[in-house]
This record gives sequence, structure tokens and C-alpha cells, in this order.
Amino acid sequence: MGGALVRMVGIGKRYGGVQACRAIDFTLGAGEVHALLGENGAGKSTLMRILSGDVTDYDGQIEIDGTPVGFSGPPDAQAAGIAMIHQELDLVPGLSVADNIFLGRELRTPLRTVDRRRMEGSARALLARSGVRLDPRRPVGELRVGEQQLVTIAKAISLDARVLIMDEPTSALTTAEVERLFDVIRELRRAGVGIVYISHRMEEIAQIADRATVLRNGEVVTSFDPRALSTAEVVEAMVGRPVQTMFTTAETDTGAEVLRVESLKLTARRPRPGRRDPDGISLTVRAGEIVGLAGLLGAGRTELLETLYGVAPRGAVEGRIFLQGKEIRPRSPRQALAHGIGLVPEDRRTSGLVLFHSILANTVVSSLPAYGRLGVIARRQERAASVGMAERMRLKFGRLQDEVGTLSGGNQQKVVFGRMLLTEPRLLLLDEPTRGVDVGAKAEIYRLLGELAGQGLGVLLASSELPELVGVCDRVVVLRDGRDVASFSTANSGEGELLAAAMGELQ
Amino acid sequence: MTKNSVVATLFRFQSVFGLLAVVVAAIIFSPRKNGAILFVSADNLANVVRAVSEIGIIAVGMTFVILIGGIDLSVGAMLGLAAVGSAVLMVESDWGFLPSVLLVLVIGLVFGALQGAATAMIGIQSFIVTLAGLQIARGLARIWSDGQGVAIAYGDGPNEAPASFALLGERTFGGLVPIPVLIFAVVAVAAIVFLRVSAFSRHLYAVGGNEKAARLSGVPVVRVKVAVFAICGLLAALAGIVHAVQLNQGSPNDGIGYELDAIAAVVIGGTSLAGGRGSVAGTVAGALLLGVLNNILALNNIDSNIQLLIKGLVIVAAAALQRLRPAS
Amino acid sequence: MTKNSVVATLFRFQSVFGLLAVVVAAIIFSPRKNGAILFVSADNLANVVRAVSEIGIIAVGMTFVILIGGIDLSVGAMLGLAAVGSAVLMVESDWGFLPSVLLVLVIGLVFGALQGAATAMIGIQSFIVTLAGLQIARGLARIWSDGQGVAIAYGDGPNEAPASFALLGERTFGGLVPIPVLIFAVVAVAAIVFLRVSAFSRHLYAVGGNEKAARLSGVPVVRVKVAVFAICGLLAALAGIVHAVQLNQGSPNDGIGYELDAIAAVVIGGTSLAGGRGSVAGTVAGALLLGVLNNILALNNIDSNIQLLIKGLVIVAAAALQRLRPAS
Amino acid sequence: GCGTTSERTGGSPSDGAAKSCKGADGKYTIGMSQANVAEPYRQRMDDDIRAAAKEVPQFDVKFADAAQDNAKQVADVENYITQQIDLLIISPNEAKPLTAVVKKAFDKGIPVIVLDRKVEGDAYTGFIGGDNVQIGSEAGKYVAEQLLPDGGNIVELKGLAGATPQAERHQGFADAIKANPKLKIIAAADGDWLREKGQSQMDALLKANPAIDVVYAHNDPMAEGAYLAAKAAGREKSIKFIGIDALPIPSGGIKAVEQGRLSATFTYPTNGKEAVAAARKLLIDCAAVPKSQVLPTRLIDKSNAAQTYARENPAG
Ligand SMILES: Nc1ncnc2c1ncn2[C@@H]1O[C@H](COP(=O)(O)OP(=O)(O)OP(=O)(O)O)[C@@H](O)[C@H]1O
Ligand SMILES: Nc1ncnc2c1ncn2[C@@H]1O[C@H](COP(=O)(O)OP(=O)(O)OP(=O)(O)O)[C@@H](O)[C@H]1O
Ligand SMILES: [Mg+2]
Ligand SMILES: [Mg+2]
Repeated sequence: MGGALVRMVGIGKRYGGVQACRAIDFTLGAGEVHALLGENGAGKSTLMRILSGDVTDYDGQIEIDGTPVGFSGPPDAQAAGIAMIHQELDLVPGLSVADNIFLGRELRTPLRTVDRRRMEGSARALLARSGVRLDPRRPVGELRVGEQQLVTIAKAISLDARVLIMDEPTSALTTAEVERLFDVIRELRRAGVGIVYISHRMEEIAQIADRATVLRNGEVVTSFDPRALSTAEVVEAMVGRPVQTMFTTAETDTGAEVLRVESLKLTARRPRPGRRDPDGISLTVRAGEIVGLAGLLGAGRTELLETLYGVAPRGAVEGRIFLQGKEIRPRSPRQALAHGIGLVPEDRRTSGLVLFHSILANTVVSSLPAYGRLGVIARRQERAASVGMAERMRLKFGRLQDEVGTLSGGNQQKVVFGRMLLTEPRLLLLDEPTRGVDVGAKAEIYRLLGELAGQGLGVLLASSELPELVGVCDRVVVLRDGRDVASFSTANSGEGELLAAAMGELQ
Repeated sequence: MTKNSVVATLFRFQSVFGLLAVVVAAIIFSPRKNGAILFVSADNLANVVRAVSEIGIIAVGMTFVILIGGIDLSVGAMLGLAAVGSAVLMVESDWGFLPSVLLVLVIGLVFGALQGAATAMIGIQSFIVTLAGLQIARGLARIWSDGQGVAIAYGDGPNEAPASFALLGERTFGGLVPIPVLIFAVVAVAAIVFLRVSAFSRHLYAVGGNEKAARLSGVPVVRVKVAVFAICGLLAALAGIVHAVQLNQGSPNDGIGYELDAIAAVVIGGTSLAGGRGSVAGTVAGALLLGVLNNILALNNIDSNIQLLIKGLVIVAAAALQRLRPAS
Repeated sequence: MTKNSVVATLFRFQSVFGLLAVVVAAIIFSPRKNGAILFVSADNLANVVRAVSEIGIIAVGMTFVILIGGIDLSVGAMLGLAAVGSAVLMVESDWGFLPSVLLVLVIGLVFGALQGAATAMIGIQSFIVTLAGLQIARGLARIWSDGQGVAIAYGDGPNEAPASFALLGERTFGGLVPIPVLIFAVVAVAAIVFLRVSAFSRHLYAVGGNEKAARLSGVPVVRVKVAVFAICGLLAALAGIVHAVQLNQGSPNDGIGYELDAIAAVVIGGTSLAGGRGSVAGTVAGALLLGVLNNILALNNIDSNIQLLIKGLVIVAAAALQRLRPAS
Repeated sequence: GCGTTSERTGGSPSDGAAKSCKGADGKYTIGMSQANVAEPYRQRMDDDIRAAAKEVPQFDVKFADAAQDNAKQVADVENYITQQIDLLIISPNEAKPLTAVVKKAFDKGIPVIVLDRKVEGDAYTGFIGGDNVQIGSEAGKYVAEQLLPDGGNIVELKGLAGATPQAERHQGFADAIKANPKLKIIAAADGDWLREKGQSQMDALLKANPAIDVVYAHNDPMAEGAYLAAKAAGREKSIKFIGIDALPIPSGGIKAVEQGRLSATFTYPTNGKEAVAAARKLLIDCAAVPKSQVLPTRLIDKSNAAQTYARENPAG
């Protein structure tokens, strides 16, 4: 594999009381895809932010091609050929796709003005390379999360970097997009680019990585060739103990109907480009049942959940929604919560959390009336609830007063999840609830789901991860273009059939 | 407690750093007469706090508005409207003390609530709504008072205000504490306690921190916004009543520019104009800082132009002090 | 083009809806003389635009500042300082036209840049920095002018300003277009073109829209902020020069309260105070809307109190109009 | 001086004056509380006091500016009381709100000289001021008798709505022009005392009113603004402009009359010199001062402008 392209030696980084990285040695060769694994909060993102010049005060040494470097900011790193796709999608919502891709290094005309046409052309080509058809003139703010992720990928690729760091690039992508991304990665590898690949989707690791390094609590635990190990072995290396990754709820098909949706259709008063509102969807969820929602990017899963939760754009709603036999039509999250419907939204940073507020405030905000009387909070109860949630979710945190934004991505997701559980819902709507959550914690969440289902909760789970749908759900409904096109029992169908239905190759 | 956590605890009260620094400077630079430091005389301190009590009351309401990420430019005009209102009602209409004061407070509350509704329901930026509110309130005050200050005379006769109203301007606790200061203190303490213990305050901070997330978490965003603007209007009206009793008149031009002073007190107190971050305690410290600064400059008879320069520099310095972070 | 896309295109120019509505109302309610609609006479329209040209020039700079999520309260005071400066330099110090104007513009630029540096480097909220800047600039203007307006007389003698300066107040194009309007137009067009074609403008929107993303993409955030505040200060100084020549004097109290008018023009023009979203074209429309409104109320000789009410309501209505979205 | 209408209040010069009088050997701190130096008239008042006090070595005058805020002016006076000044000169922003604090100072034995606007009651030592109703009336008479004896159209540019002088200058004028029934105020607008506001209001008034003969502005800056607007419309020759204040400064009304922009202006004396003279009487001569001195206004027109300016502002 030739000499090391990047060598990081003895890297350490502290945040207050948290040692995010300690004495980490890490090397990356040219043409190598090096997977970085570890539980949430293990220090993966921090290590890579150091390499990409985002974090500048750290201990240790970085060498590129054998020469020591010290970056004073991301532009330095980019100049040295290092590009990073950040875990949290850092794009400017008001600027167009093309402007975002070329932000900070705009293409110019001979008159030094921005060459808009050339930028749009290049953007279109770059997007096409990762297999998306997106108008480069659209403002990024109105794109789907998945589409935004593809834009950040295109942006990183456009840097023509020698080192490309991908921090959970596929967390909002479905199988089809992931396949195309892998094609691109293979192409880059052939061109000698060194790639660091971070993901919590274990099946991807074996597929794409040449080498894997596992971090735990900021330290390197082991390094191995993932192709030589089974997924279960990889997971065990990561978590430190064997984990049963998938759960299926006991067949409690006798449960009463919690949710019934009959030909639900939303005609928005002011349609937005790219939205796929429900266009005739029928399904049911029984008590104790976990029903999956499958579909490609833009199939309308998120929009269905939003409509059920009362946050869809204003417009005419046709069809009927029954909750435990009673017809309802939630017009706001408040009403939905009052009915016992909870939602874990897809984008935790923009829709889920107040990042600079405490873990405590973020966990209890939906269930406040439960902790006091006459509008006065009983602080002890509130704390107890928050601590209980943190334990139940195995949250990795310092103190409850810490800002939720300082948690690692996966742990932030757990806070959003835990908050909804505290409202004690009868029906839980989950939109990519395990995005960025590590395998161990995922297993934890699945176990919890199973437990809650056992107590009679109904769950509707939209996910882009086919293994998750097949492994966790009792039944999966496939959406395409805002319609339900198929329904499978996971007992007797697999990922292939789901994918085919989603892509429209099956009736 | 480790040394680190002591420092950290200290820094939690960062918003009073600026105030402390200014107070120390005031004591050092205070003129002396017969060996007595004029600044720290009981009388002078009472004056300092009384001079900031109106801005302080307004600034408490403004803190709420800024915490939800809004702004209220109408408070100065509302103060004028309330001052005119209480004078006209008590003097010209011969209403009693309670009915007048209650009606004026209700006007402030409703006016604020309407502004809140316009920004929460139609989604117009609160800057614009309350800029319009400023003009409307000022216009109403001028019309109500026929454009002239309405003098308040006390007595039982016709066109005289009840003597009970004059009480609001008196001093209490042995002639030491002016009632306006007491009102300010009560308002501030009530607001601080309210923000600490109420469920509503969690909602308020959530709306300011991330409105979308708050809505998805089931926070009644519209209701919170309307309530917050209503509270701000109510407190501005209360300040207007205090203003009228202190100056013995209600004039439609009262309170011009007070909105900037109130916002300055809030922001110097460490509350972020972006919303979701800040405290009423900081605002009180900010208002006192401005009051002490004005007082010490006046006691030293600094030229009013030089005063402007010094005030500008001190404000920046106070704000810079708050950017310090403990080196843990 | 489908019907839908026509509607959508229309709505891209939403910021002028309010202006259009107000202009139509102005034509309807305009007084007539001998069948001629007074409002639309060339003379009156020139007056309308001339009356907003100073606020307009300031508002263009303010748009930049607001686009990066900041605010500049010092512009009115800077206008006063620049007006005083140009009068003192040309009249009392007998400097020539160009040196005076250049020095004043440089003062504005540097003052703005310093404010930008204080907010970008120390991280103090721009509201506070520029509130302090307001007081400092106002104090400097008072000191520089000894507190009194400095009258500008023209001629070649000592203590007379060069006649070339008076040109800035004249009318051109056959006596129709006042030069201040021309300056405003040039500034506005330059700003619009600049925002469309420059890489800097992408950086500016990025800093306002998502500062972290901007930093990660290698945008020089500090430099952008300093530059933007410098531009705003420069334009405020330019407006001050125009002000002095139009009023034949530079007074230290010129421009009091202009900051609110300028911010109002920006926000009515659809720019978000949260940053990252808005346009100079909208600001121009907003400034003209305010000018037309003032003009039509004055033409009809509406009582000044009623004017306040009407202005308030029209501003809210104009802002509400901008919340409409196309139903395509 | 001649024409001064003075009235003495009974026998006892206020007790305050007697107490603080230490004669010519004393050192005196005088506090001057100004309502708003942003008005050129009031800045001039401060300047006059400063100049006059320079001549009295025993006097040390401090200045405070309330920036047009009653509450701030109350605080300013309180701060003077804290500093234990020997005499207070105050030019109140408004009468009623400052009455109490002026009384407080007076009751503490501090002699108080009130300038320009009275406070209520009689808890002050002496008042020196002009009479705005009379000034308005003089202006009205001037228009009715000199400018438009055959009648004509008048436009009135008023001061800030809600300010007392605004109401008084309007009232005096309106009453005086009743003498000539052919005179008509065809339009009025608020100029808020500001030059630029006078200009922009006049822009519209010119448009709406093709026949204007006289513009009566409540102060000189607004009159100048109106003149600039008329000039821009090419109508400055057919309209006469009159103002009030007649400050002897380069940007003031006297110069504007001298240079032909205004037809006339009416003095509104700042009384700064008179205030210092009164202070001298009280503190150094241990004498009483009249309870009220109302100085009459004088007409400044082309015939006496240059001469008046030279007398009142010899420096230039
Ligand atoms: N800005 C910060 N301030 C304080 N603590 C931080 C900050 N950034 C990261 N941390 C802490 O550092 C540790 C490592 O975080 P990091 O984001 O590197 O984890 P990660 O391995 O990327 O996890 P995930 O898989 O969830 O993304 C965590 O405990 C986190 O709370
Ligand atoms: N034009 C638009 N403007 C604003 N938001 C939009 C627009 N189009 C889509 N969205 C938002 O994007 C989200 C849907 O995108 P998302 O990333 O969930 O797609 P997906 O998960 O890939 O597909 P699915 O629709 O199957 O969930 C919703 O929150 C929706 O409100
Ligand atoms: Mg991470
Ligand atoms: Mg989705």
C-alpha cells in the first residue's frame, strides 16, 4: 500500500472534563479506504476534525507525506489536500446548491466576477457523478436531508483531495444512493485517494473498507482487516462484548388496532418543490406491533409521519385517521401529543434540539406538565425523569446541565428519542430514529422498542436502513411517490424484495 | 470544591462583573465632601436606583421578549401612552385610583398581546410589528392628551387625582426606599423566580432557542409568544404609571428612546439577541450598571459630550468582560 | 412558461408588492389640481426620492450588515459626524473639496471597520458595539463642531466652501434629477450588481446564513465582518456629506434616529434580521415605500397624530403582504 | 434693561439667597441644568452662560444635559443637590415634572434661577424668560401689517407636537392675524424643530399649494429648511419666510436674514447673560432679584440684522 499518506501520532484532545482523544496513533495510506469505528462519543469525529484543521488545539503530531504539518484552519488543510464531509450537514440554507459546493473557492470569470454558469455546470456534473439529479440553482434550505447529504458529498469530491474524510456520509441515504456512493469511492481509491470512512452501518464496512480501526473512550482498541471478520465479530471488537444486533418483537398479532389510516391524501395549499405529500396511503398499526416504512429518497415517508403528527403544510386533507378506533385529525404537535402520538424527527439538530440548552431542559420539554402542579416545576421529579431516561438510553454524558450540543451525534439522537418516551405515547412515529447511533445503542433502542411494544405501544418506523427494517419490524409498508405500494411480513420476506418494491420493480 | 469549580461558579455570575467593576470605579472616582464619599451616600444610592427603576421595569419585560428571539420597540411609546392614560383617567375623567391603574395595565397587556399575535400568527418580524406599534401608541397618546402634557394635581375635588396615587411616588422604609424602586425590585424578583420555577419559562427558552424544535416538542409556540409580548406591554404600562406619578404629569412625549436603553440593559446583562440565552438577573445588573455610570459621570460634572464618549467605551468594555471564559 | 411559473416569478419580486400597493394608494388618494394628479408630477416624484436618498444610502449599507446577521445603530450618528466634518473641513479649515470629502469618507470607513473588528474579534454583539459607536460618534461630532451647526457658505474666500461642493446638491438631467438621488441610485445599483456577481457576496450570505459552515468552507469570516461594517460606515459618511450639502450646514445633531428608519427600510424590504436572507433591491423598495407614504400623507396634510397611526398600520400591512406565498 | 417687565414678590428675598451669600470672597459652584443641548437655541444658552461666567472669577459653572427627557433632568438636579452646589440655574424641559425637584433644591437653601420655561408654584428664586405667545403675536402682527397687508396665504411649520412653545407660538400668531380677515393659514405641518423636517414637509406643501405667500416657521432652522425646499422648486422668490429665535451664530437666523433668505426673525433671548448677572446679585452682592423678568422679543429684519449680529457676536 506504499508509504503512509497521513500519519497521526499521539493525538490527544480534551473538552473540559472529557478526554475525547488520548494518545491516538492513526495512519492512512494512498488508495486505502480506512474505516474508523467506535461507539457514540468514542472520539471519531474529534480525531478527524483535528486532521481537517477544524480543531486546532490538540496534543500530538500530524505528518503528511512524512512532513509534519500544523493547520491553523480548514483552508490550510484543504490546501494540503485534505477534505472532510462533516457529520452534521454544514451547509448555508440560503445559498444555492452550486454556491454551497464552491463556497470559499468560487470559480471566477476573467473579470474576477463569479462564473455562475461554470459553477452550475460543474455542480451538475458532480452531482450526476454521485447519481443525483438535482437542480444546482435550488436553495439548499429546501432540500431533503438525504439530498443535502449528497450535496456535501459532491462538495467534498469537488475538492479533488488526496485525503477524503467521510464522517457518516450515508446516515440519511437509502441503499440505492449508498451503492452509487460506493462506486465513486472505489473510483477514488483507484486514483490513489486515501479515504477515512466513518459509519455505524456495519454491513457497509465489510463492503467497502480495506482496513478498520476501532476507538473506544478516545483510545485505539484494535485495528484489523474487516473483510476477514464477520459483522458480529466486528461489532464485538467495537463494543467490547457480543451484541445481539437485531430484535423482533414477540408475535403479538392479537393486539387491538392503534392506528388506522384510510386513503390519506394531502393537497397542500402552497406546494413546495421536492415535497411528496401523501397521495392516498392506507395502513394500520396494532398495539405491540412495529410497522416499518420503506422507500427511496423522496418516497414520502417523512411527509406521512409529519401529516400524522399535525405538522404538514396547510392544505386539504382527504381520507381518515383513526387512533384506537376514534377518528382524529391533529392540527399541531400539541394536539398529536395530547392524543398520545409522539414523533422523533429526522433532523435532530434543526428539528429536535436546542443545541445550547442543557440535556435536562431538552429531555423534559415535551412532558413538563407531568412534573409539577399549577405551572410550577417540581425540580426533583424533573431531574429524576431525566436521569431515568439517560440510564434507560445508556446516554454517555457528563452532567445533566451540560449543553446537549457537546454530546456526540449519536448521544444527541438518544436525547430526542428519550424525550418522546417520557411523554408515554400510545403511538410512536419514528423518522430515522437511529441515524448516527452506534450498534450497541441501536440494540438498546431496539430492545426498548420491543419492550414498549410488549406493553401495547404501536410503532411506525421510517428507515433508510433495510437491515434495520427487516430485523426490527413485524411488517413493512413500502411507499413510492406518496402511495403505499406493497406490504410485507418480515417473517417471510427479505431485503431484496423490499428494495425491488421500493424501486418499482415489483407489484 | 476544586479550584476549577470555584472559578466556574464565579463565571456563572459573569453578568455582574461589569456592574461590580463600574461600582468600584464609581467609588474611586466619586467626589468627596468633608471626607464623605458622595456616591455611596444612602440618598444618592436611592437616587441611582430610582433613576433606573422605570427602564429596569421595562427591561425585565424586554428580557422575556428577547429570550424568545424577538424585540419590542414599542415600550417607550407604551410608557408614554400609559402615563397619559393614568393622568387623563384620574384627573380629567375623575376615575378612582384602582380603576384607572387597572385600565391602563389592561391597555398595555392587550396592546402587547396584539403585537404578539401579529408576529406569531402572521409571522411578521417583531421588529416591524413593534416599530409600527411604537408609532400607533405614540399617536394614540397624542390624541388622548390633545398633544399636551396632562398635569396631575392631588385632592378630592373634580379634576384632581386621588391622593392614594401619589403614594406610588413616595419613599418607604423610613424614607429610604422610593416606592418605584420597590416596584422594580418586586417585578425583578418575581420575574427571576418565575423563570426559575415555572414550566412556562422552559417553553419560553425553548421557543427562543429553536422554534421549530419547540413546536415539534409540543410547545404552544403561538401562545408563548403572545403571552410574552403581553407581559412586556403590561410592564411598560406599569413603568408608565410609575413615570406619571414621579413627574406629576402624563405627557405624550414621555419615554422617547427608552426602548434602546431597555434593550441595552438587557444585552449588557448578557442576554443574546438571538434568543434562548440570558437571564433577568443579568438585565437587572445591566440596568444598574447604566444607572451607576450615568450617576458617577454626572456627579463629576463631566462635559456631556465627553460623557457620550466615556459611556460608549464603558459599555463596550462591560460587554467584552462578559466574553471572558474560565480557562479550565 | 406555465401559469404557475409566471406566478412564481412574480412572487420572486415580492419585496416590491408593498411598494406597488402604496404607490397605487398614493395615486388614488393624491390631491389633484386642474385635473393633474399632484403625486405623479415629475417634480414631486423627484422630491420623494430625494427625501429618501440619505436613508436609502444608509439602508444599502445596513442591508449588508443585517445580511451577516448584525445590526448597526451608529449610522445616524456617523451621518451627523460626517456632515459636521465636511462643513468644518471645508468652511472652517478651508480644505478643498476632494481632500475634505475623502477624509470624511475615510473616517466613516475606519470607524465602521473598528466596530466590525470589535464584534468579529472580541465577539461582542454588534448591537452593543454600535450602540457604543453611536454615542462615541455623536460625542465626537458635538466636540468637533462646538455643539452648534456649522453653516456652509460658498465662494472662494476664507471660511467659504468651494462651489464644486454645492454641485452635489443640484439637479441634473435637465433639472429633473437631484444629484443626491443620482448618488443613491448609483450606490444601490452598484450594491445590487456587487451582490450578484462577486464572490464576496457569497461569503457574506454564508456568514449570515451559517457561520460555522462558512468557516469550515474556508470563508475568512472575520475579514468579511470587518469589511461589511466598514462599507456600512463608509455609506453612512457618504449620506452625511449629501445631508450637509442639501441643508447647507453640518450639525452634530443631524441624523438622530435615522438608524431606525434605515433598519425599517431594510426589514420592510424583506431582509431577515436573523441574517443570510434578503436583498438590496428589497431595501430600495422598502425605502421608497416609506418615502411615498410620508409624501402622500404630507400632500394631503393629514394631522400628524393620525399620520402616526396610518404609518404604523401601513407598515404592518406591507410586511404582511410579504408573507404571502404563491399558490402554484 | 429697558422694556423689561419685572415684578417683585413682596419684601423677603427668598431665604435661600441670603444663606449661601458669602460675598465677593466666596467660591461658588453653580449647576446649570439644560433641557436639551441638541437644540441650537439651548446650546447657545449654555454658551452664553459660560461666556458670562468667565467674567466672574468666583463662579465655577457645571453643565448637565437632560437630552429632552424630564426624568433625566430630575436626576440631573438631584445629582446637583448631592454635590451641594451653591446655586442652580435650570432651563426646564417641561414645567410640571420639574416643579417638585426644583422645590426640593430650593427648600434645601439652594437659590434657583429658572430660565425660559417656568416651573409651577413659587419655590424658586427668580424666573427669566421670553413670552412665546407674545412672540407669536409679534410675528402675526408683522405678517398682517408689513408682509401681507392686502391678505394672502400662509403656511405654518410647527415645532414638535406636544411641546408648550409650539402651542404658544401658534396661538399668539393665530390670534394676531385675525386682525386681517384676508389672511389665511392654508396649511400647517409638524417640523419637529428640525431643519431637514422643515425641508421635507415644505416639499409636499409646495406641491399641494400653488399659491403660498408667507411661511411662518416656529423656529429659524425650519424656516431655513422651508427656504431650501422652495429654492429647489424655484419658488423662493415669491415666498417670504419668517422664523423665530434669531441666534447670533453663523448658522443662526440673524445671518439668514442678513443674507436675505429669511425676511424676518424674532429674538427669543437665551438670557444666559442675565442669569449669570442674577447669580452675581444673589451670591456676591447678597441682594434680591426680581421674581420674574420677561424680556420682550425684538424684530430682526434686513434693516437691523447686520448690526445686531455684530453687537451680539463680536467674535464673528
Ligand atoms: N465541542 C465540544 N465540547 C465539549 N465536548 C465535546 C465537544 N465535541 C465533542 N465533545 C465530546 O468529545 C467526545 C467525543 O466526541 P465525538 O464527536 O468525537 O464522538 P464520535 O466518536 O464522533 O461519536 P458519534 O459516533 O456519536 O458521532 C464526546 O464525549 C463528546 O461529548
Ligand atoms: N421544498 C421544500 N422546502 C422545504 N422543505 C422541504 C422541501 N421539500 C422537502 N422538504 C422537507 O424535507 C423533508 C423530507 O425529506 P427527507 O430527507 O425526509 O426525505 P427522505 O427521508 O429521503 O424521503 P422520504 O420522503 O421518503 O422520507 C421533510 O421534512 C420536508 O418538509
Ligand atoms: Mg461523530
Ligand atoms: Mg425522511
